[in-house]
Amino acid sequence: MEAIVLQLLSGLDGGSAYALIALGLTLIFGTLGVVNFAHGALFMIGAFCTVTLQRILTLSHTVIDDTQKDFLGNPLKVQVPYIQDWVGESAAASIIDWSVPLAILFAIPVMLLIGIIMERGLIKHFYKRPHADQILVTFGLAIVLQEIIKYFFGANPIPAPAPDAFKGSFDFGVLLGFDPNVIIYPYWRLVYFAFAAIIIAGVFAFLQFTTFGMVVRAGMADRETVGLLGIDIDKRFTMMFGLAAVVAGLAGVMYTPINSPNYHMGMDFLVISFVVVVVGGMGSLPGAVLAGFVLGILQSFASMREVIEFLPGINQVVIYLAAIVILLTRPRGLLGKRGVMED
Amino acid sequence: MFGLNAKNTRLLFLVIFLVAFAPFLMNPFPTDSAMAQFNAGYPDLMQRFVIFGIFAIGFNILFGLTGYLSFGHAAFLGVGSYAGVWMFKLLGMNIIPAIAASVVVAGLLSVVIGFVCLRRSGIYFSILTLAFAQMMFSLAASVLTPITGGETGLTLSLNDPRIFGAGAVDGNIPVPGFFGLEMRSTYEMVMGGWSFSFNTGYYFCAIIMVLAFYASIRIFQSPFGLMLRAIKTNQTRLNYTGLNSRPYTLAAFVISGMYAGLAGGLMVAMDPLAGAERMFWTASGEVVIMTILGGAGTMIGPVLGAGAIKYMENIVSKINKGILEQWFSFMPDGMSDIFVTLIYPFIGKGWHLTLGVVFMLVIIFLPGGLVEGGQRIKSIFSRKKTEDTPADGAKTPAE
Amino acid sequence: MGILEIKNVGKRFGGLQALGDVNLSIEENTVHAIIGPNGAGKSTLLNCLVGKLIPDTGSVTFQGQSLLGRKPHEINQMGVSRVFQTPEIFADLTVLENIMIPCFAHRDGAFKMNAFATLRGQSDITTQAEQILDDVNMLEKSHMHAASLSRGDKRRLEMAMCLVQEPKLLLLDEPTAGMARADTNNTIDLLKEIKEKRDITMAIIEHDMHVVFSMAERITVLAQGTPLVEDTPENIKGHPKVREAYLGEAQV
Amino acid sequence: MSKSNFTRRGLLKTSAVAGGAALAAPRFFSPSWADGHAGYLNAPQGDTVTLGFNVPQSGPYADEGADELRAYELAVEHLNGGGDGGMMNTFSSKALTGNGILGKKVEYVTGDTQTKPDAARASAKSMIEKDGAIMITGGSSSGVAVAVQALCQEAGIIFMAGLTHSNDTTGKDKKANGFRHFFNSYMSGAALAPILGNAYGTNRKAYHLTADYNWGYTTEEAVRTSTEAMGWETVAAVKTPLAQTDFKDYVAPVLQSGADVLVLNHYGGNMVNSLTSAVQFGLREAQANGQDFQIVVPLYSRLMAKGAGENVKGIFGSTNWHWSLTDEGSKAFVKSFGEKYGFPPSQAAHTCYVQTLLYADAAERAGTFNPCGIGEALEGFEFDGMGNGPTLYRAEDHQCFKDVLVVKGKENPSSEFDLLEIVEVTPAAQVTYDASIFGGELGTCNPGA
Repeated sequence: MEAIVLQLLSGLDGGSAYALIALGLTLIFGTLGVVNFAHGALFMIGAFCTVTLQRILTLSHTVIDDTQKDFLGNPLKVQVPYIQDWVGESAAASIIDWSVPLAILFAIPVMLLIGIIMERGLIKHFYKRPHADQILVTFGLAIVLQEIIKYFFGANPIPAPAPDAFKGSFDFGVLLGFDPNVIIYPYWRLVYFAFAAIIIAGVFAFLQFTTFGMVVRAGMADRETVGLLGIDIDKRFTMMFGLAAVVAGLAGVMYTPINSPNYHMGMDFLVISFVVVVVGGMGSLPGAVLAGFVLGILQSFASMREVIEFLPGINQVVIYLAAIVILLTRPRGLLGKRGVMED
Repeated sequence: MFGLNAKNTRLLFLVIFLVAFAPFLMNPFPTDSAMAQFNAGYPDLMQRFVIFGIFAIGFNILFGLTGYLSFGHAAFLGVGSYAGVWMFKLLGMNIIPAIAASVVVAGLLSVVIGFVCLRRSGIYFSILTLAFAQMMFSLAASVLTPITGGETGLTLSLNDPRIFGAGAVDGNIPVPGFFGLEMRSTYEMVMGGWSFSFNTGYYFCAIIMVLAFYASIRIFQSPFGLMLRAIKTNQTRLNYTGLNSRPYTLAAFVISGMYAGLAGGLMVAMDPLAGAERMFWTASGEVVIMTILGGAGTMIGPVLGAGAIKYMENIVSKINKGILEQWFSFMPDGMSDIFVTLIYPFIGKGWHLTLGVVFMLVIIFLPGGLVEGGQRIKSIFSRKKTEDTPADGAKTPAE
Repeated sequence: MGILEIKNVGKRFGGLQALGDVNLSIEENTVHAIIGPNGAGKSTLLNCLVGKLIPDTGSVTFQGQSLLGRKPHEINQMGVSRVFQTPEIFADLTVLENIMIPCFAHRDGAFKMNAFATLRGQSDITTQAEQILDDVNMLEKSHMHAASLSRGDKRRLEMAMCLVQEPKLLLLDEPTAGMARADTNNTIDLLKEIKEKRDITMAIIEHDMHVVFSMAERITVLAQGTPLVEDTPENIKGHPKVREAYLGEAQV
Repeated sequence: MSKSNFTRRGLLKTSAVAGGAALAAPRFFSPSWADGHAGYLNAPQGDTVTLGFNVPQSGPYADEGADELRAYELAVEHLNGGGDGGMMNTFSSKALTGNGILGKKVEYVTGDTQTKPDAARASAKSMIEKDGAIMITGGSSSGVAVAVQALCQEAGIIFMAGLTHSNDTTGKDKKANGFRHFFNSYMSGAALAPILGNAYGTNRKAYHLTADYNWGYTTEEAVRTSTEAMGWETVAAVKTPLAQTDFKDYVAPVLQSGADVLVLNHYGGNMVNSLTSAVQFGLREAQANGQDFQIVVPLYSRLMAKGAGENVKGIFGSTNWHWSLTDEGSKAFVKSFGEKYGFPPSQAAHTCYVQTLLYADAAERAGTFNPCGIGEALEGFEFDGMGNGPTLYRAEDHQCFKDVLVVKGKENPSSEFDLLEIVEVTPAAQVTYDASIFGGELGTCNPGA
């Protein structure tokens, strides 16, 4: 029983990451009709916003410390962050400690800008091109973006720990009446889950309750008609792309303490997030979220030792197997609409 | 000729010419010159050009004609490779059973996968094929290790049975051959500062590639090909015209799967190792890229695309900083540093960046791929010509 | 016994009853129009005839054979062709190729693996296709891309493609929708001409009363998924129930 | 900077004699890649010799590959008499004089393995066929090492393995033309077990998470065998997909399993992520079976430890070499590497540097570049001064036997390189095993002609 609850938690946790990325992908697909293979790269750039902020906060000047020696036996050059000189050691330490949450503020404008530039500079020329062309050009862009990141940050993962306040685990089991120390779950992963829930709810609320959202939803349903109404749907779609980029970027920012960011983390997520989107039904936002959680939970249960022993390798294939079964029984995915992307 | 119209006959002869003289064409620079870095006329790369050409030609039969975008085609290449290596291990080092087994196994697998996946179309079809390929990759790399050699790949070993062949030659594993003709044997020709390699394996692959290309032309201009093109443009109308699109798409899928299997078989015939990463989604993506980069739906495009990608992967990635410095050493110090700094990110370990930039440029500016680029160049020249001789109107290139 | 017999056909979509209890018989060699206001179930009925939808209840027989559960291509091969509201042609192919496809379908059936035959080698098919294009005055356009045809030509091409297969029953789904009056008249003339030349039955779903009354020999009025009345055009014109249900709002 | 010039110079010299644009007579028609008269493939002609450095330049191990490449460049510089000579001064064999190899200037070509066996073989083949490389070295994974080693055996070229830790490389997949300086899974297990026993006691229950591929299997096997031998119990061993990025699903059930030690048979990105997850789930602070819960990482890499950040603190593992070693060889190497590049070398850099020197030395001692001669010179070769104490290149499987380092994540690192501290230098004798236990056949050396 404990194991089931734990795996369920783990599945929800994994599902929230899938759902967040798939949500952004679906937003872009639903509004613009563009299959964006660079979405994983946006996620990755979000994560590197954290790294960049970390680097900015720890911009240092060197002080020579004669008491210590470096690996060549020369006096050690100690890096002292400028910020330490300005606000003092303890304040500086806590600012650096909180760099991941702070990176949210940093990432929003950066991602919005990147999204808008991408849409205006590249994507908009591909609205009328075949999906295969869109896939290829965005895939090319993804490669370029990740190579740029690799050029500046290297190929190794770079640690970006969560603030000390969120280290350690929360004893979930006690809440549910289990023994202490049986069902514990890391604080930061719970934060990520809550964060994902807030972002998803926020996007839905935005689309549901604002006029902007209303127009966009109308545009998703029937672009031509909305255009005929004299509404400048293009501008709104640009904003939607920016929004999707922000969603992907924030997902990346908050993900950094979970896995140290590296330049190919976007590609690792890309295939799985496409599977999520398609299983959810192309163009369906609730479908993407639902499929994210369903596949996350399935993955989690398939990774249980008992399951693997019974069905070796099932943990490797469960998502794809589920995708095949769902697509064969529900032709347009879980919540997909008729006629979207079928030809 | 050969049942082809004039244009396609010319195309076929062009391809025959290109592959026959590839050892010359690929080595345009004297071996000692700084530009020799760009020579691609060594056996391994030439083999790769034609093998991936076959893969892309086959993929184009499915994607270019029917518009069904398979994102799992590497799976067929992978199982083809495994089947080939197993033939080497079990039977002996003759490549004919290996290649035959590759084609048959890939064909059978594509019947199964095609039957399931073709129940859906559009992106749903793509994701289904992707899912199958990824499953096969994951399993091959892990739980199927006894059959596939796992992540290391399936290699030959001295203790393999090889019931129709020698177990070992001078304490070494025998090499693949065609009734005694070793695939790796190479004839080197030196002409002045140039040297050219004529490799048995390459010419074997080249002959098969020409046959594969010929078969693809025949399919393109057959009634069957017409039906496939009809499926791409309007499947609904086809069904209401009394034609059952399913067996047509399945046939196209299986044919292209067999082409992939053939490519896999040739790969192991040239180099007897089969690795799971041949089935990874990026490998499937690579053939999509080759096809589109060259020009999907055109006959020669996929071959060009395959060549372009393999060239970048094998040539650009080998340029290192030392070579770069050598190139620009004729310049004054400051200037050469600037050039080296500017170009350095794009070569050697940065070859992926070059690849990404090239994709984007081609897709943005040449929607029809490299073939369209060629046609544009040609039309510039023919426009000039028509200015001189206005009698014969320049034909606008077919899209 | 008509060429097409529809008995007690019903179809529901979720909670919505699209077709109630449709009984309809189409006589051989007649032009039978099915009219009715929007949402009356005309398109649903048509889709039930061609194999796109399977009715929940009832039976559909064509020349005594049941059509239920058959795929569109099978139904087509039995002799039922369909003309769409907006012309469905192979836009990326040439006009000649468009015509050749039904020629092949007619000759070879639903599937033939002739991957190594050449198109040019099929001289019977090419001759036949060119003949047909000549018949519809499109021979000089045979190497044009079908996408670049005018709308009227597309419609003509689609008709020609249907006729290649010598269908016994031609189902027309609002063949003049969105057309200007002149084009509409051309289409009517084309259809009349076809009717004169061949033994063919036509079932037309149509909004435009002008088309209906200039062609139809029998008319069925469909309302809320059930046939309201079936009669000759003259009688339909004066029928009070029809005026009430339909013509009252869309007086021609 | 060595100027490299990448040609089939053997052919050129001949053609220069033939002269002009006249068609030189085909020099050979041989059923292999052979270079004819020299009796072995790619025999260097003229005054240079070309080595092929095949390292990951793209993909997750690109940084490790970059460090390997730095080491190779340094080694070439030293062989050609440049720099301060590095470990050539401390090497017990004095055959190398800074005059290239056998008087020929050393040049090199580079390629990208992409950490994929296929790509690595393609790259190695181009070095052999196009550039006339006489030896291939490098790599950062066992899959690549095994694949390239097999290729070199087939072609008739010496392969000096880079970083490869699987038992298979010199076990079931060993080849006469392949040589490995790096240690292996078995040695890691044998070196770690006593240290773990001392630190954590012999009454422990271990839970293994194992990367689902060959290296993972051999490492799990090695650690299990050696820890079980001293009384540990293995509660469970779960295989994790190689492509896994988030290990939460695998780490979450560990605490309830009754285990009190988690062994992460992961390397590279897998290790960074699984260790991070394990620490997040509180395993480092947890208590189980009345003892402190412990985590073990059998194979450490400093570059990867950097990726895991402070999560490595206090965690045991093994490594082939570490820059903080104080023997003369290590000091000399760290000094010349550090002065050239500004930071200390990684273990991958060390093994690659050493392999290059060992190859050059073997060629000098054998007096030929013929792979069979080099093989003979390396087989049973005993040397010292290369950073791992007295070392033997065992003839039976071409594996080096030398001291193995047991290390621990440092609690208070003084710099970004100072992440590991050496806990013990396990003597070679303790990690030596019988050559036959892993099966496989060495075969005979192949000179390619």
